[in-house]
Amino acid sequence: MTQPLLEVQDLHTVFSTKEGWVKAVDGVSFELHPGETLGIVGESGCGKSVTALSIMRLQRPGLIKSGHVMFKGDDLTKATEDEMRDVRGKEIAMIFQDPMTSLNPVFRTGWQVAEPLRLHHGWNAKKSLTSAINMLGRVGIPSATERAEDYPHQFSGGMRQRVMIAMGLTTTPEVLIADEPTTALDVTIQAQILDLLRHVNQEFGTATILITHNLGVVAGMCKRIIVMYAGRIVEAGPTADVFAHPKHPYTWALLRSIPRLDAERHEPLKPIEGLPPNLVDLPGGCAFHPRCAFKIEKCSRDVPALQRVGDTQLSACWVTQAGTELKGA
Amino acid sequence: MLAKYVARRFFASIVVVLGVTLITLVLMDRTRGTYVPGIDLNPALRPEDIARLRADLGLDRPFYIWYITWIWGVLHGDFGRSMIDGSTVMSHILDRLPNTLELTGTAILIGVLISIPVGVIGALRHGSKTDHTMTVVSVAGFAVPQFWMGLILILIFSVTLEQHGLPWLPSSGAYSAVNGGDFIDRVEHLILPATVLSFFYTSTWSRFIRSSMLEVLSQDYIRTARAKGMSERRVVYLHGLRNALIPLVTLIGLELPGLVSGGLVVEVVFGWPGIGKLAFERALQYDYTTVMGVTFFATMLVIAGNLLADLLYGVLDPRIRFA
Amino acid sequence: MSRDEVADDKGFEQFEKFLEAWSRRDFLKRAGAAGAYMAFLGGAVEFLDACAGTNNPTTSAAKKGGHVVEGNFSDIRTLNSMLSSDTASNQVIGLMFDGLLNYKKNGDLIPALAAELPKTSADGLTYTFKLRPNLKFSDGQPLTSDDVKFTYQLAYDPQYADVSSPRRGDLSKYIKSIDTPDPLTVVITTTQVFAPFLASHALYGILPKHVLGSLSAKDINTAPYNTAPTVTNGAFKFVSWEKGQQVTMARNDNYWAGPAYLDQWIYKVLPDSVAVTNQLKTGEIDIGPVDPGQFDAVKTVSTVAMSEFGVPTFTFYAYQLDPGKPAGPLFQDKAVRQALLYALDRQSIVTAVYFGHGQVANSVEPPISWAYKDKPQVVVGFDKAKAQSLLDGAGWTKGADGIRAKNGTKLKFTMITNAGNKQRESMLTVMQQAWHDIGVDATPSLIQFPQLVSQIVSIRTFDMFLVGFNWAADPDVSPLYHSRNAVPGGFNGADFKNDQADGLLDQALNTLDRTKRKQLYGQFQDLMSDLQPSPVILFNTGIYGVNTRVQGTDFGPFNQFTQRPWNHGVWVTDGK
Amino acid sequence: MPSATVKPLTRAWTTADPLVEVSDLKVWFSVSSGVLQRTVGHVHAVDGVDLEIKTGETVGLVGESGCGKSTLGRAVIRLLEPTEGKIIFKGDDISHLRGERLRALRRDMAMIFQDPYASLDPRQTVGDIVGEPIDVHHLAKGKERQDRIQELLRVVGLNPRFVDRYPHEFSGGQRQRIGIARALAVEPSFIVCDEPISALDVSIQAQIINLLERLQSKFNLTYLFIAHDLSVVKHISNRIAVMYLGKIMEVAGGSQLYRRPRHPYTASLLSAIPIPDPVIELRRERTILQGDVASPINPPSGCRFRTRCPRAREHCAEEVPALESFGDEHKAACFYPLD
Amino acid sequence: MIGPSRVAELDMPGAAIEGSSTRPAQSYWNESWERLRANRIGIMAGALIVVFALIAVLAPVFSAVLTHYEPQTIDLSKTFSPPGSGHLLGSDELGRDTLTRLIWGARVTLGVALLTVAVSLTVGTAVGMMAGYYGGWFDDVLMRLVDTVLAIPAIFLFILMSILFKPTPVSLALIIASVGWGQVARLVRGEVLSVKQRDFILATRSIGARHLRLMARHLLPNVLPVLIVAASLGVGQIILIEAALDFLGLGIQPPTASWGNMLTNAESYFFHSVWLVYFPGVMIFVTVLASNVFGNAIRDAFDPRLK
Repeated sequence: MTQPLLEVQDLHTVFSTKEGWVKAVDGVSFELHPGETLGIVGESGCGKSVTALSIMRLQRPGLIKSGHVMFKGDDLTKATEDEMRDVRGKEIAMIFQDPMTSLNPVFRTGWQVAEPLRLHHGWNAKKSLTSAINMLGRVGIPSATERAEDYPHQFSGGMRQRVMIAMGLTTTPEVLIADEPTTALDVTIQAQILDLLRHVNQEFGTATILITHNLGVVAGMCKRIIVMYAGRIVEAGPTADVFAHPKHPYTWALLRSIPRLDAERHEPLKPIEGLPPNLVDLPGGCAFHPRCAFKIEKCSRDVPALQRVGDTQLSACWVTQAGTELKGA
Repeated sequence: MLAKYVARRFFASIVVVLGVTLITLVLMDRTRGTYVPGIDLNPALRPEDIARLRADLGLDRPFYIWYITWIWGVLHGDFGRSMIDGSTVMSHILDRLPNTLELTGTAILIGVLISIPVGVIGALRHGSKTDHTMTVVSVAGFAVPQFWMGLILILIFSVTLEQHGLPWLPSSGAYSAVNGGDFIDRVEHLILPATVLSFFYTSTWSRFIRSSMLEVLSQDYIRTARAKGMSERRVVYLHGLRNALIPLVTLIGLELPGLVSGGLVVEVVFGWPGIGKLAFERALQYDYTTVMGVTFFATMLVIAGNLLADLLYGVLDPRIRFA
Repeated sequence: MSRDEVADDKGFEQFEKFLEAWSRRDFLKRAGAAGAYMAFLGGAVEFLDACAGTNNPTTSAAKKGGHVVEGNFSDIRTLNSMLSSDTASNQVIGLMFDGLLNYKKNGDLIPALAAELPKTSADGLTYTFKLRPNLKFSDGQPLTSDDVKFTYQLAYDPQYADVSSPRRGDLSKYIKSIDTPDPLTVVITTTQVFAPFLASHALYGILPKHVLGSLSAKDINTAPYNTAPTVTNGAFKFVSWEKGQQVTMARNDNYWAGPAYLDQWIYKVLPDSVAVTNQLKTGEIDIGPVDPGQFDAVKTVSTVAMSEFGVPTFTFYAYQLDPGKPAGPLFQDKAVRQALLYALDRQSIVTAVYFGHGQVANSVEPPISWAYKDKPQVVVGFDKAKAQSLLDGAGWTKGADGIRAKNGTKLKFTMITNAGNKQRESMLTVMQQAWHDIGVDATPSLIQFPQLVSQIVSIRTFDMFLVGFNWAADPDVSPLYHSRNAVPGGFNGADFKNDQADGLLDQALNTLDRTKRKQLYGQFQDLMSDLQPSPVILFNTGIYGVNTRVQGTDFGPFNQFTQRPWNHGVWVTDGK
Repeated sequence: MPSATVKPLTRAWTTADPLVEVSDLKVWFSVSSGVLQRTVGHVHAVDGVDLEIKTGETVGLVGESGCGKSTLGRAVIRLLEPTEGKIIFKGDDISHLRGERLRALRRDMAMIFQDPYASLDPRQTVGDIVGEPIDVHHLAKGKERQDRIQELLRVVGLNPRFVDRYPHEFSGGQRQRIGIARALAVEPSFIVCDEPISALDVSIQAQIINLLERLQSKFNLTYLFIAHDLSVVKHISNRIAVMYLGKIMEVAGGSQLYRRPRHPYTASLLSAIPIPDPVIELRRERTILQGDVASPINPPSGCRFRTRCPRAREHCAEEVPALESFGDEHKAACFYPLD
Repeated sequence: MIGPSRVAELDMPGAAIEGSSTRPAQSYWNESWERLRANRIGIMAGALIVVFALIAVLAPVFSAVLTHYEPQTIDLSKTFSPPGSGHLLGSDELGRDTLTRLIWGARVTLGVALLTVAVSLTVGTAVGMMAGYYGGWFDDVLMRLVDTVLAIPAIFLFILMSILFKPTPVSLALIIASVGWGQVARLVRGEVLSVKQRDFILATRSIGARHLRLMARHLLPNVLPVLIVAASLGVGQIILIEAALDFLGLGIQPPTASWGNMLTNAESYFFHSVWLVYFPGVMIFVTVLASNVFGNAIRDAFDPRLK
């Protein structure tokens, strides 16, 4: 294996609320290798976005309590704010869920796309704008020269997300973190953007972390995925293996609960009963155990660690770690 | 497109102008009783003289006739003559307007210059001691009656300082009676009234900017800006403030009529020869034409202010387009 | 000073009726104002000496140059002497225009543009004026009898009927013709013998015919000259009028009495009496009228000299005497009217409300007037017991609620005055309580001045009003007390109608001999002190603060704002 | 005035007839501008739609945002007044009902909304929300009303003790259940489900889908199920209508549509939907539509889809294709359909 | 359709979904109240206003028991008594007791403020609600009216109306409210327009609710927080407006005491009787401050985001 480009080690990010500390990210560790696309899957509030923001040290008002983010040998959690600024937008770029609100409405898109170049390369307005227009063209914005003069609101949602991607790519970063990049878009536009991301990954060799709640999206995009639940990684492994043989009851149940387009017959769905956990008041032991069909007594007592289960996968489940196969009606 | 928009707004505002001036006139006319503006009690005046004066002023006719006549004049650029002193209403307005603009303009400028940093700092450090202090000051700022603050300032900075042989500030008027009117002199006269007036603006606006800034700083594009790796200063003052100022512009635009009326109390306290004071004095003397002229003018300013706010909004916020 | 010598003759018994009690400041709420113009004094002369604030001109030390800033509350309205009717305008006009005659401070007439006091024909109908030779306007053009005639024509000649002059009523009534046999002679023929003619009408500032003569009557009303009189004949000439702020005047080198010492005289508009006090202290103004309430505050300032003097102004209240009006029946009985006055501790009012700057009135004539009768037939003092017994005697008995009633009618009424005049507001409050003590239910009510005016002169549905009145030098008081003025537009708003009073007033107006007149007015004062149709509470005083650097001012009862024959002699010790 | 219990049904209508028949329905919104608010154009939100919904079936309505599917849904239950066209409900023309008759109609149809946060009044308790239809139509009072509310809550899987709570205390899924309880409270026969699950967490969506299915079979409800997620629609619907820019492009049974789409738009829509199976995803051939949806204010001439259609030819711009039958209740509006 | 009996027979899996069921019901109002209670300064400000209001209501009791003076009692022999034995807070130019007049002045000043707020809110809410709810030409007409009212510089209108109507506390309140309602109407209309967008309004319509129900049960409660904040901040503003009108001579007329006219009246005596200036000034300042602080506290309580 190559040296990982980015290595997250036992990351803990907490938020202070009226009701106490919330462990939004609770001991997350993973690696990202050059050029790969890593999927992080989970429901809202599972900590996937906070993990991404923590890598960029943009988790405010949250607090990185412990852990390391090693990027090309440097620990980003120890970096000064100035050093972080050099990383952000230059080495690691990030795009967000809602392209409607993620672009500043009062500046021209070209100017905004060019901004990282001015910031990080010190280019002048003209040079950076030329480069930005070039990039806009490459992400599929027709007549980019003219459109660079437009304001964000004059673009459709899909086009805006392309602008966001262009903005992230201008400085040819080594890592692109895409936080739910297609959630706010229509399926046909989602397909366009996903296609673009694949293309970007190939053309620029940018390692990508794709954060999404949509299992279908990661299935088509990522070689490796991480499944998060309540601030922890519950399962990780090659996408094909995880989908074929989930080693965590949550992954297992999730796959069975969503309707599939290719389902031949109408079968009732198998929902995951219960509610997603309240992060302020997590159940003891495995956070998933109140909803788990396989739970054993130990699950409500001890928190399972993420361990290798099977050849390629990691799972944090007492049941599968004990060798039990996940099967059900 | 823009011209068309402005034109349409203008026509829509005619109703408002007519309404406002009519209300003004009715109020004055209902109160006046038999009193004829411009004449003091003077036993030398015979009833027929008074009747002639009334006729000259058009007061023998029902107010709606008077109103139509007045509107007709206004349409021809003639605002009539003051019922009190016979000079043209326009000359009164033009005489007073520069003073009013000087005072309120300065106050607004000071208000903007102080309230923006104060508001921004409050937002950036919200919850901090600095924020609390500034909040207390600004909340206290509009708890003080303006006239009261004016009087206290006069007592401290004019009378008391003078009596101790210290440099002091003039307490009334827009410039010195003798050889006044040069820049330094005008500034000296401006300090006290502008302080009172801007204190009010600063208090209001700094609160406003603070909340507007807080709102903006929670927006997604601020996160984007940070993710681009720009300094916090650039994030706040370029990406944040630019957006936070948009509503402020509206607020200031809406304050534009305050250019005329907002300073009324301050003008009275400091004997500042401005429009507000003029309107106040003339209203008490039933100088119909002058009051109507000022009201008309002030209403136009309200409308212009609203329009300007909208237009500026359009300039500052590219999402707004006029159609 | 030459002027004082001239003024020394026995002046005419000239009368001016001058009714500016509700001067313009009353409109402006900022009211300390109101006190300042209407004021009275008892023993004016003593006061003047005692105060020593005024500085008699000492020619030897007089320096040329410098300026004086005079502060006041109202802006001017016009600078055309024939159009002006308000005190502020008249005051500024007085600085820039002389008339044929002027007042001494005791009200006696002295010649101004006229070389001497006019000759009166035997029938008392014709006045012949001789002008001083070589009179010039500020632009160097000669001032002749033509200019005088033109000035008066504006207010009496039918050809100028469209000129909105407040003098038209009197002048067109009394002037028959004006002839100018030569450039220095003006002959005014009147229609009837009218004692106050000269005092009232010989003082108007003379306007330049060569500037205004070509204008039509209507154009004169709106001539630019009215707001910027380019050509003047007084001690000062016009420089600028910054509306709402100040009028600036400069020395007129062509002035008949010689150029003034000062370079500039500035009339500055101030917000209120507190501002006058403050600015006298800071020296921002040199001269200003001081509110009685501010007297002590100014007195302690070493740079300000105070001058206080009696003025022909009184404050009175009037009963509704028209029996047809709601409150009319209450006051028909003289006993009620007297009783109410007996119940007022007027000395306390003078002391507390006017801070001692005033004098309790026993008469309807001002004490500074030659016609004043110190002890009229009835002197009403503060006597609560008498008030009670008078009311008891008149059949007004106290009910269970403590309010007196007679035949089921309660002695209950509303007192109105204009809002914004602090002393009057306080006085109503004091009256309310004093009368409440004797079982009378009086409610104060403050209304805006124009509404008060309407009430007094035309609507007249009031129960009782309180207001001030300002008289001229002449003792004629018929505007308030003659039944002919109890008509719409007339000032006898109380509807006081008494044949005896009418007779005395008419007789006095047609009598030129001062001794006889004085006797008639004495009888009138006796009559009024008994009838008390509208009791006078007190006479006010005028108070001026003058910076000690300013010399040569000489304020007095009749040289207060408009007529100041000493204007050109004012100088400043520091020459600034 | 018909009382709440007397339905405005007069003609003979049986459950064998279509419950809802929509013909040539148009709903336009005027676009006004300026202070004088002059109409400068129209949004052709729904622009000539024919649709039939049989009693007891679920018709799925899919399309991208802005295609008019929500507008159509709201017009069908008369929350909007149609600009043109007819809506027949249980044999009665309800296109232009007003006043009390419309109010009476509300007892027979209901709606479930997308956003479980915005669709519940934050100032009301659950009991108020669910009880409101009962109050509005005077269905019950006092104790009976309380019982009814509690039963409704139980029906949708909520603890009846929650009646005194406020919506913000619930999770998205629970809130959606409250919304469903409210819809059931009027005892409707027809419910428009407007994207009822798209705002919910993935693990919760299935709960709601199952609940809706269960309720349908228990109460013999008829659904118009609006969603942008074709896989969900396919799962729950008997038939699916695909909308694009105010028009229906294709109607067919779920598997029919998946296996053999006729309209190019349907085909590309299907291909755009990711399937949670990496094996299939790797093998899939994708037709990626270029560009964005055109403006509904000035929709393209002829076939609305032609601007993005890979098969478009000149003729498509000239004439509007009508829905044509491809047998077995399969209809598509295309001049050059797929085989 | 679904009768109760049929509901009962349905047995739903998953019916056991529960939250942490021991918590008491938390309404929006309760939560806001909790947040407000946590704001000690805000609560103190609110309490201060309540105390002043109580003093105002009980003015006759206070003047009888505490000060032993009537507000109108004149004693010309004891003018300008400094604070101390005879007069707790001194006496004024007519020898009236300052404390008594302050207490009675509270009645007028707070009364005017509260009445103004009440009238403005009632009229403004009605107009704004109807304009926002019904929309269309109805909205146009009403809002044009509001525009007109708001286009007259308020102070001019106050001046003109104060000249027209003799300013008694009630008429003064109506005068100030004549402009205040316009602002409220705009505010309410804006809120209604935004609330109207939300799906629960559509949801309520979909069950056949009438207009009145929508407005009273749904729009009003959702607009209420804004109104409460406006009311609280309004009290302070109106006290200031009233004081300014007093200063211009167009407010409450003497001898009726209001804090504003006591302050204005005292202006002339600054040099020798500073307490006359001091006390009404402090009362105005403290009350307006309390009203602003309380208003802000309520706003923060309702909308903690912006704190």
